[in-house]
Amino acid sequence: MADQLTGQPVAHPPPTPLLEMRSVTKTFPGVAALDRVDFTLRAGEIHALMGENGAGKSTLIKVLTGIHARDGGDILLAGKPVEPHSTIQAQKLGISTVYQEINLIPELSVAENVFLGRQPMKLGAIRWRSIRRGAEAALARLDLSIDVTRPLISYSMAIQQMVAIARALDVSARILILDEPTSSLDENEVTQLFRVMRRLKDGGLGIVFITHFIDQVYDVADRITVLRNGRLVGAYETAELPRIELIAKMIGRSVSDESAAEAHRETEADSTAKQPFVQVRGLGRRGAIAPFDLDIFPGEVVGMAGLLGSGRTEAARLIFGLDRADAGTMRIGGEPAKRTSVRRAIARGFGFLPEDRGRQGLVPDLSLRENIILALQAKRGWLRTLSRARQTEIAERFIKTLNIDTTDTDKPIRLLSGGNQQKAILARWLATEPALLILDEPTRGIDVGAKAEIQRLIARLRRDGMAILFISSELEEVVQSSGRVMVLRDRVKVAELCGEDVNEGRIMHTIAEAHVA
Amino acid sequence: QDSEQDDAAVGGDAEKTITVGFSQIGAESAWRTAETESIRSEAANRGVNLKFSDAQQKQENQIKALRAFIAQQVDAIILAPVVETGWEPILREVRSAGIPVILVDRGVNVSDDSLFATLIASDFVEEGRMAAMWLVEKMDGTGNVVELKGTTGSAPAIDREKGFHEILDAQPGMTIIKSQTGEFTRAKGKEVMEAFLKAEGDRIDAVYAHNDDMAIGAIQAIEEAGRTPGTDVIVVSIDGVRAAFEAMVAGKLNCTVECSPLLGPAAFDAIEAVLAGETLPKNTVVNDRIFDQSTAEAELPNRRY
Amino acid sequence: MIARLMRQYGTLAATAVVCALLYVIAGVRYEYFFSWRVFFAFFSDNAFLGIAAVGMTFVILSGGIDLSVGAMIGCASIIIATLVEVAGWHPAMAVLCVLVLGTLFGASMGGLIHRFALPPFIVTLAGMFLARGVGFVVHQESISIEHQFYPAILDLPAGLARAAHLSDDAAQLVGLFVQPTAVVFLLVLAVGIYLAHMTRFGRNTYAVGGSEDSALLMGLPVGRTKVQVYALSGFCSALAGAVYTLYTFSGNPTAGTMLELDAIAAVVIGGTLLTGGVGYVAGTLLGVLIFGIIQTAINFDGSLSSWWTRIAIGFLLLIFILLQRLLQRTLGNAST
Amino acid sequence: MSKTPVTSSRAPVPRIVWPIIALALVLGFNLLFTHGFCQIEVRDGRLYGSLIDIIDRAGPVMLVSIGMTLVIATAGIDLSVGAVMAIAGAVAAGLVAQPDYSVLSNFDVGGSFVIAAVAALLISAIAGAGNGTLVAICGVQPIVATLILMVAGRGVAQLLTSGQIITFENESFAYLGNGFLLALPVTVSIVLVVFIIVSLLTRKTALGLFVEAVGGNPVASRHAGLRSGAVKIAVYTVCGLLAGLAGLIAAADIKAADANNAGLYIELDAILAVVIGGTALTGGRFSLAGSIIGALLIQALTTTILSRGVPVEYTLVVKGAVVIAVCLLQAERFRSMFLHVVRRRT
Ligand SMILES: Nc1ncnc2c1ncn2[C@@H]1O[C@H](COP(=O)(O)OP(=O)(O)OP(=O)(O)O)[C@@H](O)[C@H]1O
Ligand SMILES: Nc1ncnc2c1ncn2[C@@H]1O[C@H](COP(=O)(O)OP(=O)(O)OP(=O)(O)O)[C@@H](O)[C@H]1O
Ligand SMILES: [Mg+2]
Ligand SMILES: [Mg+2]
Repeated sequence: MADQLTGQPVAHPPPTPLLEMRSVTKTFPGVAALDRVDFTLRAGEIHALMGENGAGKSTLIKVLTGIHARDGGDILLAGKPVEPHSTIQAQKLGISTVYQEINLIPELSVAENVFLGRQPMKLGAIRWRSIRRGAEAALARLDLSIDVTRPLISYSMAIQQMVAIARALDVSARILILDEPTSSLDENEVTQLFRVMRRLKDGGLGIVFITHFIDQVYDVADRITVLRNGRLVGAYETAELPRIELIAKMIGRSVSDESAAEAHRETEADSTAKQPFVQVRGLGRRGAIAPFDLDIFPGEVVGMAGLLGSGRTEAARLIFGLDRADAGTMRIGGEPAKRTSVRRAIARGFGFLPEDRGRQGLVPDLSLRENIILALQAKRGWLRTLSRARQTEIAERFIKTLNIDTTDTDKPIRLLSGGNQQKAILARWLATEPALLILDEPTRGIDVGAKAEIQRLIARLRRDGMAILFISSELEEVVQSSGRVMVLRDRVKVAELCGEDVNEGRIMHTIAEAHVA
Repeated sequence: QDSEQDDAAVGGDAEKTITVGFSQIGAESAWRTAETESIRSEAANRGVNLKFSDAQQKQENQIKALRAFIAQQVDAIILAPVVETGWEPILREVRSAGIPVILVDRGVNVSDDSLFATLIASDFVEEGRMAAMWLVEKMDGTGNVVELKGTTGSAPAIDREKGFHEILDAQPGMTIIKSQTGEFTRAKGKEVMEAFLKAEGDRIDAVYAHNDDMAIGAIQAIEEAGRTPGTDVIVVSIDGVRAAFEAMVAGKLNCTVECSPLLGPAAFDAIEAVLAGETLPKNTVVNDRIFDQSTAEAELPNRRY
Repeated sequence: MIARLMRQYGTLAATAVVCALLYVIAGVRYEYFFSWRVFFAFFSDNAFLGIAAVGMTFVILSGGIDLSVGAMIGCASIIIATLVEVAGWHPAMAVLCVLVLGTLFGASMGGLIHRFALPPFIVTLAGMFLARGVGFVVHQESISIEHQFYPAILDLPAGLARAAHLSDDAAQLVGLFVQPTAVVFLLVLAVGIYLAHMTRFGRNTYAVGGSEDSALLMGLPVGRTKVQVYALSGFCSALAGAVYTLYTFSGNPTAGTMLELDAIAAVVIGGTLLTGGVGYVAGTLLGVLIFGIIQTAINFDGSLSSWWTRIAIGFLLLIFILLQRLLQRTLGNAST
Repeated sequence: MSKTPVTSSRAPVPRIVWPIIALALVLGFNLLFTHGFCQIEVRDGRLYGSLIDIIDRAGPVMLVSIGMTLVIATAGIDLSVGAVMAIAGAVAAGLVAQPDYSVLSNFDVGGSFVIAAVAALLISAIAGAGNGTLVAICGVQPIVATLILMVAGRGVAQLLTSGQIITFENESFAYLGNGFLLALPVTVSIVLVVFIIVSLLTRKTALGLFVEAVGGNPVASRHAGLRSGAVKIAVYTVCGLLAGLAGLIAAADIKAADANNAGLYIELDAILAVVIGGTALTGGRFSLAGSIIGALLIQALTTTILSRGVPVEYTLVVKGAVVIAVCLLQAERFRSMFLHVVRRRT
């Protein structure tokens, strides 16, 4: 467990906190996103900001950094009132931020993204070499060694998130804000990030850390501020707030050990009798993933485990037909499936929740309702148009089952909070009632309550006979949900574990074993 | 002359076919197409190898064409300049390459008139004057006129306006009450005339159009407004294309001033003369005739464009 | 290393290859095409289009568009001509004045676009109407510039060559081939490449075009960059107008009609994405050259009627673009 | 404490209100200052007046901008509409009039306007589909893909007419441009029918959603199983078809096919209309009604300039200034700044 000493609270607060937000209020049409919220950040602390999806965490950050104008309240920086109107001004005040959605320039190289706006110059010319070196060094601090000259977009979400963090860490700031920086990272990366965060903290930096991972909070945070429905619930020393209470404060009622109930692992009983829904044989694509075999039975959850960049997403994309396989065959429901395409896959009952919801999931200007019914409507074709009433009914059903926080179904989806957007894209695929649902990091950015909800949902869908392919960076989650786990390393399938072997230790071991081999 | 060697070459080798470059403005109207056709067919008749270039209304394209002609060492160049200005540098280049230039259609504005051999063109200002004088006579010096101008800034539009105004300004009884560009097209001519008719109602006694196409558009607008073109509203225009004659025969157009595009024969006569070492007058004005309804029918069968 | 270069400059390479191919085919097909005169003319004849296109490249890289460049050329040229011929200014002063005006004009369009979040297309379309209109208001008719400054500039390269003790013949050749317009174009191009790749302004332009929202959140000066980009484009098109006066010794309010489309096409054919954020200034040179080669080849052919000329231009463009796409794809695949 | 809103909340008024206000302002100006502009009389059972002219003249631009709206909604653009108009006019007029200089005289349709029109529309649709194929399948940027047809298409039209203006005397053809239906120019009915059909297709079926999704986020659309290629080809085809229809009307209007000038620069007007109407060039949400209002606004402006006798050299300055003004009126930030200043004054 986390070493509590690093999080030792200071006995009494220093006279002037680094940052003080007093009674900050922000209203969007129909939503009171922040209602008289107070927030203080001390120098040399890591302060977790917690709350359910849509609680107002990101909005608080955006008000602080001048993206949204607040409707009321004061912001004091080291005791002096400040009025940032833009990120530039916030940066000048010493506030460095990683926003929830990765905000980098996809087409530019990784190195350039790290240094944009503050490139080293010599004789009026950018020094590209030192940018490259600097970026490599900045990433090395996070234990990442990649080709920094490649465009950012050629890397997975996790890498992109690391680059964004590296950029924020690399500037000398007084305050560092990280809005869900770890949502796509796996354990190694998180450990690495925390090491750096602690070092910065020791250097006197104030860090605001937003996450939905309770463990991580207890691992690294000194204090916790909890928001609920745009209101402040309270600020607590981490050491003095038991987990169960934290969750209770976030969701506003005491939990009857809800999340603990998750422990009942789904053990697979009889998959032998049935025929696999999908039968993959030697499917592969050069440079992406080595040929692999996989059977997925109806009523079964198959997990995929592996390190960052091990090829999980690539395997899923091949199965779904997003990329063309250059080897192998696939049988769906026993019949051979030739040259799959996305449309054919969807017609055969496939669904695919992508890891990058911003680029691959959302159509930002369309409403929540339209985003939810998009795949279903595409599957039906334009001649069989869903009536408006039917669309609303579907949207409302999922808003209820997934507990999506929104004022109405016609709100443009870009105005929803990150976690709620994620739920909407999940709803899009559930609405198609797929026979095989591929979930790539489905719980990314989703709060504890909803995560438990989604896991229950997965279990129910499985019982109803759906086949599910489940990818997550959280091993615990994979283990809890899956009856069988396919383990990948370096774009090669190294093992398939089932039954008793499906536990975190065994999986880690398998990955490590492969490392040695 | 600079072109002595060339002359010798051509003179010495009589059966060698000569090559002529022709830089045309574009194909924006039937009139221009007729001009192109006239020069092409004349070249074919005389066994001249013609290099044709269509500049799509852009001066820079014409300059490019001239450069290409220089590079290909043509014997002479026919240039229908899109504007009068801007030819000095390129014509100097052409001269230093020893290639004679025959201008057609309109002149160029250069400091040194040795830069071209001759100009074969109608006088646009005179055309405007002729139209105006005919109109003054027809209307006994009283009445309201609307003017449909050519493309803003183009030489014929400016000159035809100039000549027309010159005469009309001296007529106290006649006023130009509206004047707008119809961009030399039927559609625009009709649209502008429609608006004029709405704005001025029955005050309009005559229409002066800078070309026949706009006049034909205007005639349709007049008819649709319930008035009779040719009698209620006098219509005069310039160019003398076939359609204008048909309109005159039908009594809808009153008068057109010919602006002949059939410059091919004259142009090649000039080229032969220059290549034979003759010096030509700098300006060969094409004699433009004026036609009205009384002469239209007789002329109609002769119209080729 | 090679893979990286291929990946980075693949589009550029594909464009260059097809451009060279076009040149060679035309050269083999038409006598005299492979002459220095023709080669240098590609640069001098397309100088003002090229200069405007360099400015346009920045605008397009930033995710915008500037429809006012053609009108600006006409407007600038007629203002210069009027100042010189009617008001009696020295041409250098007139050019300077126009450059300042053009820059301010561009900057104000950029300001409107940024300050009020207006679509660049309409703002610059209105700018096009205004610039063209102002040109007509200044002087409806084109004006010849008779000032001796112009021929002097034109003779400058030859004069310099003589001063450098070259033989008379050589000096004459220099005078023929080294056109001041082409020199200005190549200078602008070089400065453009430098700005795009070696300055923060250039990189911010890419960032704004790549994702304006992200650039804003990264703390980049989005507004300033946008204003600068349009100011640069205004400057370039005013300079193009000045080059036009040098090219023709005249000012003409109708000059550059629809040139903005050619400029945009040159930029896009050069591999710059109209959606912004991706592309190269050097590609724009290739785009301009491709247009020049097609045009010149058709001139050399000399047998096409007006309509076949248009059809041939379209057809050649089509072939070119399909080839470019094909090469791009194969090069792209080879590098991954 | 004073605050400048960086991102203010969305205005509750629908976007289309602003172009309507702009149009109303232009018409209101004329009502007050241009004599007889807003008069409508009945002559021979037909309505007659400048207002009627505006809706009549705006016909081709309205048709083209309906197609253009769809194309722009998919984040595309179509520069070739003018050339397609010219081709359609040339084909129809050539087939009907059979002039001996045109290659079209080899195809005898017995003077039937219907056959000629169907042929013209078919060719226009094929041209549009060609654009769509270049964009969707070959992956060429829309502006370049359609530029090709813009250049070559007019050449084809000129080839068909041999550079001549083909004049025809065909009553049913001419009716398309000059006829009246229910006291209104027949163009009005055509535009209305097209508008209703396209609106129904896009709003009552999922087609509109598909178009907006493809334009809003092409990658996400592909993931969701949309056939973005087919959607794009379809919208370019529709755009070509409507441009062809506009070309027929333009030809019918002057009872002639002028391949050199028909539809010249109409692409700019159409794009302007679409953008004024509230559809962003970056694709996504579109408004057909907005585009119609935009087209009417542009034509109202042109007619105003013509009726008021603005000197030629000032025409463009006026047009530019009005376009800027309309833009600013639409800009939320300008309005809030304006209100701010007004409030401070009072
Ligand atoms: N620009 C906006 N316009 C309208 N409503 C908004 C806007 N931004 C946020 N909201 C609303 O404000 C509320 C708070 O959103 P916020 O993004 O702060 O939540 P969050 O706590 O960060 O949630 P998550 O954990 O899902 O990221 C939500 O209901 C959201 O829909
Ligand atoms: N460590 C790495 N080094 C180099 N490239 C990587 C690395 N990790 C990911 N990538 C790039 O990111 C892309 C996506 O990787 P992949 O889909 O295999 O990741 P994954 O197994 O889904 O893991 P995760 O989604 O957690 O990053 C790949 O195309 C690969 O080029
Ligand atoms: Mg958030
Ligand atoms: Mg992944």
